[in-house]
Amino acid sequence: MSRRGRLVVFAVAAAGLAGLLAWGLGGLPPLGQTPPYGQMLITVATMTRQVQNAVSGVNFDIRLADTILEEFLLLTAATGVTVLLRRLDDERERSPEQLAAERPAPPPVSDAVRVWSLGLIGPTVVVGLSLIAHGHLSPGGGFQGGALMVTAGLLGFLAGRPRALPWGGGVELTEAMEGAAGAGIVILGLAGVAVGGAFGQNVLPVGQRGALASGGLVPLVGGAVGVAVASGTALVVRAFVAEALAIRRARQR
Amino acid sequence: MMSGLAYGVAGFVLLTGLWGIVTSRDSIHLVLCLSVAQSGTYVLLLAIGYREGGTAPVFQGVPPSAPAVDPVAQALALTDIVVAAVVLALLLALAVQAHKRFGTRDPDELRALRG
Amino acid sequence: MIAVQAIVLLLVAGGAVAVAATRDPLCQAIVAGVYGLLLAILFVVFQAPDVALSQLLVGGVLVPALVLLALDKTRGSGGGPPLGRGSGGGPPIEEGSGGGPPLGKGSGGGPPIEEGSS
Amino acid sequence: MRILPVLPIVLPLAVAAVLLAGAKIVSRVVVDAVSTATAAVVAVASAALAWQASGGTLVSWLSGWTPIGGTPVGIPLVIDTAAGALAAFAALLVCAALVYSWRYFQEVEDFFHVLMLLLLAAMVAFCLAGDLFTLFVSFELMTVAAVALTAYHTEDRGPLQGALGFGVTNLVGSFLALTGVALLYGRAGTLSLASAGAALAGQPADGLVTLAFVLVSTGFLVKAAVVPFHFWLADAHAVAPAPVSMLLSGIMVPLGLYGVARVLWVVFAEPLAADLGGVLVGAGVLTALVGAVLCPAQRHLKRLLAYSTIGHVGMLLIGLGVRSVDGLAGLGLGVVAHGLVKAALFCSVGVLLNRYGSVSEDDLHGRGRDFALLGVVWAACGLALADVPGSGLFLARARIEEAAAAAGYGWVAGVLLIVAVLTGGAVLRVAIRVFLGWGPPDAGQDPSEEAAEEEDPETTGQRRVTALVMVAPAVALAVAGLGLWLVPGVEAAAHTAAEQLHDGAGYTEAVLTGSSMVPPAVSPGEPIALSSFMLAGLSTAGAIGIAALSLCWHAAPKGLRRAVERPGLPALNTLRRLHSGHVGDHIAWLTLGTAMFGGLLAAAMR
Repeated sequence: MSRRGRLVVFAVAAAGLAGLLAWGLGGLPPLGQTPPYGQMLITVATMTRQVQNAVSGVNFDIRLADTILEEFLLLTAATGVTVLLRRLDDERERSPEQLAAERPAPPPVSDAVRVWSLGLIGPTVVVGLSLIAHGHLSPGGGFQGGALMVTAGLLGFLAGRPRALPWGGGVELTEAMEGAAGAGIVILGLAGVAVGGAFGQNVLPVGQRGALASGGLVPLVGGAVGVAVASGTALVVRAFVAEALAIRRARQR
Repeated sequence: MMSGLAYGVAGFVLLTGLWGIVTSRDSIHLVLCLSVAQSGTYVLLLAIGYREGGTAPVFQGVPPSAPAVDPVAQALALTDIVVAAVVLALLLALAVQAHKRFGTRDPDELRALRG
Repeated sequence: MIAVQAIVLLLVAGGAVAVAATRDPLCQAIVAGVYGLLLAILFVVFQAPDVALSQLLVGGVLVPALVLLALDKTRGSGGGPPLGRGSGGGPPIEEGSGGGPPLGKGSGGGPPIEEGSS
Repeated sequence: MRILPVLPIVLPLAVAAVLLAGAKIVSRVVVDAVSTATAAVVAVASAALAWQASGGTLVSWLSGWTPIGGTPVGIPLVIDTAAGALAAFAALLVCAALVYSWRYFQEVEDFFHVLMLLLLAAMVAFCLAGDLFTLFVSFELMTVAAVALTAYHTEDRGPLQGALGFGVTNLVGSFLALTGVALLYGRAGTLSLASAGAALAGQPADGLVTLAFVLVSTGFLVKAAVVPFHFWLADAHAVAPAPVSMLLSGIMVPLGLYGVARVLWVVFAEPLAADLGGVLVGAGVLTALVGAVLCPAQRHLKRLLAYSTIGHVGMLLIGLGVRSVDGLAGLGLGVVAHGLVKAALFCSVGVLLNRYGSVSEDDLHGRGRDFALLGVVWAACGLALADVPGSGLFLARARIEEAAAAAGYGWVAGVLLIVAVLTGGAVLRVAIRVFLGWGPPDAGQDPSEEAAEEEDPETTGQRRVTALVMVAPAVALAVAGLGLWLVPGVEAAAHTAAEQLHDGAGYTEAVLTGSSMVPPAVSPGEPIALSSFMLAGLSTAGAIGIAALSLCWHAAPKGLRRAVERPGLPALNTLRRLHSGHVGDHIAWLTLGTAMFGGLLAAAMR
């Protein structure tokens, strides 16, 4: 279709869909009333499982299956991005040294950026670890903590420290961590089967709500998710910067 | 009134993302429009789970019996956000590789397949 | 509270239009970062701190960073022959000439990636 | 055995994770063996589940959260015969594809196996999930794994464009589906399929329920490539590596229909009982015709097969649209028979590509003369697609026809005949031209449009030696597809599966109260009517005729050719031009299709 034809088709379609959406969304209960399922899960998460953060209780225990699939979605994408951005034979003909010689040198990183970035890495990592560890107690958890760890890696990259992102043998190590975290979540789930229960069933004492060791498996699943998110995202970012990193290292040599 | 606004914004964001995709002239722009379309679903989920006068579903110093917004809708939105990031990364990689092979990011110029 | 919610909702709607309507991907990456932050604010207003935190990291940091990296890898369109098979059999040149100014600091918080392109 | 219900999902996930972590340190043989064995175990476990479920639906509550006071807390896996059998079939095809890839990619990286196992886990999870959001997440996992596999050959252009269109279209579909899920959550206040169905029962459908159904099923119908959501399919299936195309066409596309069937009967059966009208049948007829007409117009073999898949999806959707147990039984048989035959065909295309370095019918003309075995496979599959009496697809078509006639759509028999004649004829034409070398070497229809594609042989070196493990799956799949009817009990099993899939109330009962009913004893299927045999004979003869006609068309009288081509070719070319491979077009059509689907349902409710 021509650009115009496409727009005309879409305009007609979007008008129709907008009408349908108005018709359907109008049937929702007014804003401010919540579905009863959520209220029930608050009770289940906080009373039965002694998890202070009900969202973590839902994600890492009651609806664990969704989270497992989602972690493997991340693993799939990390694998997929690695496959898509791998260097192919026709690109390997020229070494990073050649490429470095051909290209203009990058502008130098200013000292202010360097210092600030390096200075922020430490606190970022600490906060990330803390988010992972306290996911069952306060807002945060494996997702947020894992993503924050990768942000620390990006800061290091910004400061001209490419080793903040996985490199060389570190890539395989990160892949191993990603695989181990994925397998770890499945093993945590299988613990329930081992004691004669269902997959994902809690096998640990739930403790007292608010304590660090509470919520049964929830903190452990959160930790595994944190490792999976951090290593998976790091692999994705690394795939995007691999070439630039190779050239930068060649230049430094 | 507020209901209409919240649900309406969710639908509007979804359609806006679709409009961006349809009219896009750049595959990276297109991928970002896709994530805009997806963000409509977060807004809808959180609007459905919102409770008037409720606290966040984190019971730090708040008794669990206190009225709170829906943790399930939030858990779903959280998963949805991770899905969105994952999908964005994969499609960006495709766009980068397609640029390498076609020499352009314009979808109008991707002409390997037709008929 | 209601007024705040309404304002943020309208800002999000406007932000979505801005992201879709910004045709230059470099500007769009920055607008998308802002839109990500607006969504995070919306989630705070809707009492969803967990979601807001992830949105802050994903929408405000990871997405713009990935887009900037992707842009960096695809700069200089038209600068050289594409690598695709059947494109005339020239040597696989990675086009590194044309592209805009190098992405450096100040271009929206992206990492200062070097090298012309590819 | 409490592990059994989760085993088909978590085993491939765990093996994929371990392979990602440690595949670099073991040899390729080990990776091949482990992943193939995993798929085989999943197939056996799923089949065992299906067998158990034929005595009553199995429900397994993950994390041990059983319902409290009849309200679901956690996520159930719900296994009835249809779910288990589809999962087993998916695993079987993955197993065949993995055996085939032992020798297919010479320099395959372990990532291929990881992605294949993740795709398998996603498909199985999609079959077994009893929760709306879990359906969505497994649907996304399926899409992401399949997109990455489609683009596996990143050095070619086609795979990148095909994967981009595939990814964007399917993801937009899944966002629409998620919007529908959110609407249901807002109305029914639950995410489990069973209790959502219970909550919606007893009220007439209003705007919200109708829109929720439209959005959720649009998401699934995009995966199923129903017109006008189908534009991505031919591009993706034509460029994916052959073992991946086997799965995409063989099982992933029909899974979209399974998703629609599941939500239709469990969640929306009551509110939408009367209103669905002919919308689904109409969409099925349109899909069948578009696929059937475009199939013979192709010269790129994988693209030809992809359009034939669209044609057959149309047939299967008709079986779903008549909304009877018999129609569903025909649908189930059709999914298996079509999946086997199509996988065999994609497998053979891969062998051709490996041996002769091309997948263009014109390039391959006459070059297959020294490979009679593959020619026989190809011809047999062509006959199977033409519904030769006694084949699996014949049985499926006969049952769908009967069900359609019972629902007042007797005329769809004509549509199904067209599908069989055109798709079977196209495949037979290829068999004759490639393996016998008859007919003119260049069929001469607009070669310009096809020439753009080149493809990598995917293997290098020793061309002429075709490994046995590459041909064996093709032969086995073709034999299975043709002989499906002869398998004792297959019809009874299909009926049990259809009965359970159709019994939404029984599903809800099993999930919410834990008491699963034994499905009624299946009446031994009525013998297939003589008229069906005659129709099948007609379609087989027609397919052979079409193949013959296209071979000697160049020698036909000029007047006749002009009389046919003058009105025919421009129409065909217009239809082909609509398939522009442009992502923006895909999404514009998708939006239009959604709006029309909703508009038609709204109109039917008046």
